[in-house]
Amino acid sequence: DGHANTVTLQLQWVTQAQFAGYYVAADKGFYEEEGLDVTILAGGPDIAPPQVLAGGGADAMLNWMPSALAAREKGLPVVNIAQPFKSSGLMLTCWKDTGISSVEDFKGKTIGVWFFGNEYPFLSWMSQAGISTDGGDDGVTVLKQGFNVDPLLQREADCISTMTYNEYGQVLDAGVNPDELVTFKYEDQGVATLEDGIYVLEDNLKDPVFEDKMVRFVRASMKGWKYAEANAEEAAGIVLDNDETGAQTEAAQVRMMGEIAKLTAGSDGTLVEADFDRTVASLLAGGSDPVITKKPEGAWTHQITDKALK
Amino acid sequence: MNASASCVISAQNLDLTFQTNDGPVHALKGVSLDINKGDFVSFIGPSGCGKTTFLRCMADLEQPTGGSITVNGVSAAEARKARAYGYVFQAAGLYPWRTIGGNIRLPLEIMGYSKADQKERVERVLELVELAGFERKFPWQLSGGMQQRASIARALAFDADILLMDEPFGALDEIVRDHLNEQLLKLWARTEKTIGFVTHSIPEAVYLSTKIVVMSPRPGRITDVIESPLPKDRPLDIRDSPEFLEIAYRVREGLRAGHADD
Amino acid sequence: MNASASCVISAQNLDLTFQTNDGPVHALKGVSLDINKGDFVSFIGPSGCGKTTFLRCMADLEQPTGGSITVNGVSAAEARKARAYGYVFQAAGLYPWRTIGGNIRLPLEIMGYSKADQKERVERVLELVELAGFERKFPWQLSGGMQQRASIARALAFDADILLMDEPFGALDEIVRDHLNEQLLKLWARTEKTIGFVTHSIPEAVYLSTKIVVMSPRPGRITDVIESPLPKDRPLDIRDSPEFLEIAYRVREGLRAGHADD
Amino acid sequence: MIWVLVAIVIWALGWWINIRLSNSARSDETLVRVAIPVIFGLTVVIVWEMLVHGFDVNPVILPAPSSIIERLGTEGPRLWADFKQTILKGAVSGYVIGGGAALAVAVLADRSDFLTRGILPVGSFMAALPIVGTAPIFVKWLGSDWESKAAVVAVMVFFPILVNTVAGLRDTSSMQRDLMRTYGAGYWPTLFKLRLPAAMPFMFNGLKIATTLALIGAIVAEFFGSPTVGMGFRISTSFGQLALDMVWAEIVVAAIAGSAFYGAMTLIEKRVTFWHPSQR
Amino acid sequence: MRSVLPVLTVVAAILGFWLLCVVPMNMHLVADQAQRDGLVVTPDTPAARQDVGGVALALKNTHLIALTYEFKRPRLPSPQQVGREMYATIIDKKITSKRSLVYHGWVTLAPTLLGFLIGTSLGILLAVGIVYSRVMDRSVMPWAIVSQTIPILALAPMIIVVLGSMGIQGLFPKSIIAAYLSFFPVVVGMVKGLRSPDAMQLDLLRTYNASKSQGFWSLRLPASAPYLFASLKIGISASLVGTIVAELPTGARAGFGARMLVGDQYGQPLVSWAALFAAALTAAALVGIFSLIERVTLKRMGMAAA
Ligand SMILES: Nc1ncnc2c1ncn2[C@@H]1O[C@H](COP(=O)(O)OP(=O)(O)OP(=O)(O)O)[C@@H](O)[C@H]1O
Ligand SMILES: Nc1ncnc2c1ncn2[C@@H]1O[C@H](COP(=O)(O)OP(=O)(O)OP(=O)(O)O)[C@@H](O)[C@H]1O
Ligand SMILES: Cc1ncc(C[n+]2csc(CCO)c2C)c(N)n1
Ligand SMILES: [Mg+2]
Ligand SMILES: [Mg+2]
Repeated sequence: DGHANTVTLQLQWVTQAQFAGYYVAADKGFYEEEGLDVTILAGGPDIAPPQVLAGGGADAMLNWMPSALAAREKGLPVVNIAQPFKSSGLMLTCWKDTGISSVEDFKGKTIGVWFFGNEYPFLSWMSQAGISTDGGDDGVTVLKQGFNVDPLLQREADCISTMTYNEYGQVLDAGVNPDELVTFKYEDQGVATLEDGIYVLEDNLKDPVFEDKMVRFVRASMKGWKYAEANAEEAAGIVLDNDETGAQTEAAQVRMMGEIAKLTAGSDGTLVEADFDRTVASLLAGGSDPVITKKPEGAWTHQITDKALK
Repeated sequence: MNASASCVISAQNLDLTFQTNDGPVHALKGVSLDINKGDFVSFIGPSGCGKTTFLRCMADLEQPTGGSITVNGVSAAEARKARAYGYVFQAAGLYPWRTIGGNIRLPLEIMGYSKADQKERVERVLELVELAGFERKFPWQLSGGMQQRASIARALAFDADILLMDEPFGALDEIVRDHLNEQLLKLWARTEKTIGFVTHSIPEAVYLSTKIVVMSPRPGRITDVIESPLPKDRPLDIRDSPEFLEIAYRVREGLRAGHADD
Repeated sequence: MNASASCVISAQNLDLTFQTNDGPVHALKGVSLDINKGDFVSFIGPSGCGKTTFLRCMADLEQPTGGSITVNGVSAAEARKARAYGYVFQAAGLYPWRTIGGNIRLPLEIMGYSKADQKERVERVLELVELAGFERKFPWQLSGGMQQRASIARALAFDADILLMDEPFGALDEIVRDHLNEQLLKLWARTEKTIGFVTHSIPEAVYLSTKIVVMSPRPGRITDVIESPLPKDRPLDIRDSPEFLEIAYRVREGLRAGHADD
Repeated sequence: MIWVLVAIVIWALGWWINIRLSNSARSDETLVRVAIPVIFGLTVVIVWEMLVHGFDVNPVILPAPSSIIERLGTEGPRLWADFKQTILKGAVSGYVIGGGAALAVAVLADRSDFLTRGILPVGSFMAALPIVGTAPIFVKWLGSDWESKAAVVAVMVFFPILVNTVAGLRDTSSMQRDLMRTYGAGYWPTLFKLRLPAAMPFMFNGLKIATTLALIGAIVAEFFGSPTVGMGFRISTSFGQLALDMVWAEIVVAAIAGSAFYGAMTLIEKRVTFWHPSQR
Repeated sequence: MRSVLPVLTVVAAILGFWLLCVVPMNMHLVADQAQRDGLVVTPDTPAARQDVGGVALALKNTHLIALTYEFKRPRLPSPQQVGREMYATIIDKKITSKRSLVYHGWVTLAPTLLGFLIGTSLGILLAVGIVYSRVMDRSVMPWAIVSQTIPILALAPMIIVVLGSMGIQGLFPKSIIAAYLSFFPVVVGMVKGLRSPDAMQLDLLRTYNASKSQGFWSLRLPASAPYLFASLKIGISASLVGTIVAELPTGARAGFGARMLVGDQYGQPLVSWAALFAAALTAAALVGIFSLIERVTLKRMGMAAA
């Protein structure tokens, strides 16, 4: 029946080139080739993809691994079935004239951080670096930044969180020269965590019909990703076509696609176990306010990718 | 007894005390009165003596704090539910969002009169109170006296056995008043309604009533009940007859006595 | 002329037409009248003839659509701003959020009387209208007549040269009314106020006034102005004198003529 | 299934008790007046607990009341800190500023018909500025701390209070106004002795609606930037962490604070507008 | 019609104030940019400028003032910038285009109207229940208040998820949230309005032994009309705000809310401002329609001049 061939995917943000692979797969008919009818649900600042998954509103979601693991501990057994993003795009962007040149210099500064489940990588990084996040001269003052770069531009914060593919570009768009800035990529600091994996509910995987559907879904999606990597401009155009707000600009999406391609490059969709272990280790190292308390079991599987990509 | 068989309103030892921010006000105290079918009873007494309160008790608009009151042999509440009476308030109390015609039609709509009947009745009572032509005006476009007449018309528009009227003619000039007095007597003779009527005018009370109840204030009590020996048929010039003047004198004395108590 | 020197209110050919949803209403038409200092002028006429409207024009509460009116030689608006008069409305119009005492105190506060003076005056006028003891009650806790007396007290509490009263005693019984009539005459004699007084009672008009203005309706016109030959000092029993009855007769005839027009 | 049946029975029971209570002779006593909504609330809570168990609802969608209560017990200090930040600093100051401004503008507008006609439509325009649009702007202008929240609240409460006050200032009968005119009363006496008292019933309408708006405004504005304390911060962060019991614990605090705020307004209203027919 | 001049006057005053504010609000950003572009700015480091107020900075750098009105990424856009953006997105675009604010306006308006309908109906029903039933009065009113203290933005995603899991998507979930925000002002106003008849007006109906429903239709409802309209005007704005709030947890796909969010997220303040103003204008128009209905109705009821 139709149910065996319909897939609903919950994104973790509004339509943008970060999700180009899926839009390309849909637009180019890759899903159709697999006999799938895929609905892509855009996300936003007020949507928790795991909750949508739990509520049955979607079959699969995209998520950052720290957030997914935390959900697992909360009693929502989500499992990573594919990892199209090889590297992390998260970084801190700081004004150079604040005198920051290394992590040590963060002390006494104000740093904008995304919350809503995105704070985990930052918190574990700081606790590994031995810096308190409660303010004061020896710690950093944390601001919950909105999803824009204004706190930096207006110098309310000395550093803010940015994605290589989006917010950093916005800072530059605002007229700032790269040499006025200092950036700290989580990847370079050794605290990178896995971003934008595909997750499903554990129980569903036992259903062969569902499993089959996901196999086809992941296969088509990866085809989409690889196509997008190779055809950045076209992919950006497809994303723009799918943006219903009409507010996205071509230049920004093309640039974003270029940056995204750097992150997806090197992944065929299969989760690399070492990357997972590194993510878990980083999260477990978070001291007083741990993101997860114990090493998660069964939080990922190759069940799907093995069949999809053989 | 036979009298009680035709007794329409019977109050026994009625008490009513209002609780106010600075102590209780005794509006009625030990008030007993029997009103027979077809009686025209006037209530007269100094301002604040409890006339309105007494009328409201009969109409089940106020709950006595003591004693009992029956209307048509049942409780005041049941009588009200049986739509036993029409009531004219001391202030006109017209609904501002209805025209004069609409205000008079209100009880008719509620009591389910037919459209045609409503129209016919509204016209008739407007004629009666000399407001023909003002049907489509709103209350605030009328003078004080006109509003009062509209509210009288509203109570006369439907057929209630008992008519309770609280100073209905207070804001009217002598001539309109005489006219309405005559009309009211005619209506009463024709329909055998029982009428309770509050007034401040001694001649009016004597001219209209078969029974005049004189009250005195704080606490409100009945000090005198005067049965009128005047015939049922009363031309306006009966007001110059010696019987008339005698009753008027008695009422005035009763009133004066009430004031002296103060 | 000398007369115009002491002329307090002068209306010349006053017209007032209300525009309503179903056509214009001519409330006043060609009304001219001079009121001299110290006059006590009563207005009498059928309900709806424009008495209230005329009084409101004097008080600058209504704008005439034609003609002119001057008060103390200036326009009605200027006179109002100079606080030339006290006004008693046809309905009591007490502010519900103030006690009776507070309502009477209102004009005193506005006109800046001292606290002690306020207290003294409130007590005095409450006494005058026989409402002593009700100072701390709220308006809805008073009977209709008591509310009306409170509103009279409010207008008497301060010293205005002109007093405009719209049926102030309509809801009062004869005895209180007689009492207040006497008090009003005393006050008038003592203070030489100029008083405009609307009433429906012919004896009241004759008893109180130096000048009786008879009006007739649609459109409101003055049909007769009767100067009273009665002396300034008027005991209550003057009402049985032949002069009194003669004036009363003339007023009644004037009224009847107005009604006949209808 | 059993749970569901029990839930229905309990619902019926609570409703029945309340009907008995409200129609009983003692229904005007303070105790009973408080008991009725409490029983209603308890019924809802118990039924909720039953249904969560009965339908086996995942706690990341709807937590059971028992776990919310547990959070309330263990997270006291944090909830208190959030309360201070959001309600005491953000909501209350915004309410005072917005309310004060609305009163001032209403009185100003009332001075002339011209201003009223001009200000009311512009005010209604302001009322319709949705918080999701204004909050980011104020955060941008005034920073992430409570000042921007107070500004959001002030803008939100401004219109309801303004509209109601203006309507109230005009809600005098012509006789009441005429009386003032006969006294030759100037603007201020008329304002203080007639218009303001007459406006009170309406004004409290606006003030009461604004209490809940103030709360929502302060909390929601924190979604768009805040320090790491505050009820809105906690709600959005906990929601992202799927700690829904914490989210609901904050909601409970908000509900209690809001009801208390509203209740206080109602009490003041009762004392100030005792004379209005709706209060008698 | 008589309101046109007063509104224009007030709008002009506000515009004037706005124009004045643009300079100090944007001065710091403009100065930073000017320095990058090689202009002379005093003080000459961003950090030092941080210690100077916007007005003072403007006075020190008068040559930069004009730039504040056309800054690309302003804190406070100038009126002409917003005006141009609105002209471009409302008039210049085909209304079917997703770049047209008319299109987004309709996306937002539809759930608003449906939600308003649901909300007002519910509000009026509740108010009637509260006025006529003691049980309702005592137990429901407090909880209606509580419902409004729950931050809607926190509740919205849960409502969307729950409705979504029941297969309800699209317009309806947004309408529910719009209704949730709009029912409360209606309840509060209507309860007050239905209770506004005075004792004598009620007594009159008692003497007719009017049934409850007759009392409702002939007294309570007409007496509540002024309160109802005041509530409706607040309710329709609340409903619009509700829809816009609901657009975020439904994936911010289209509508004014989506434009505001995306404009903010991608550093395009003008997109946000234009959407914000368009939303407010829509609401003002809706309120205006109700004012008109109010005026006509109250006039026909004879209550306008009273
Ligand atoms: N605001 C108004 N709008 C329209 N017509 C009005 C208005 N006020 C009064 N009128 C009309 O003007 C006429 C005169 O009214 P006015 O109140 O002056 O009468 P009055 O002589 O005081 O009567 P009454 O003795 O009944 O108080 C009446 O026909 C009335 O219908
Ligand atoms: N709601 C109330 N609360 C408190 N006291 C009241 C209330 N209604 C009436 N009273 C008091 O009860 C007494 C009797 O009032 P009532 O209205 O019956 O007088 P009345 O005889 O009709 O007077 P009037 O001729 O002036 O209308 C008065 O002293 C009044 O103050
Ligand atoms: C609900 C939710 N909001 C934001 C993020 C973090 N995040 C992921 S992509 C992105 C946009 C970058 O342009 C951001 C902010 C998230 N994971 N979930
Ligand atoms: Mg009375
Ligand atoms: Mg009159």
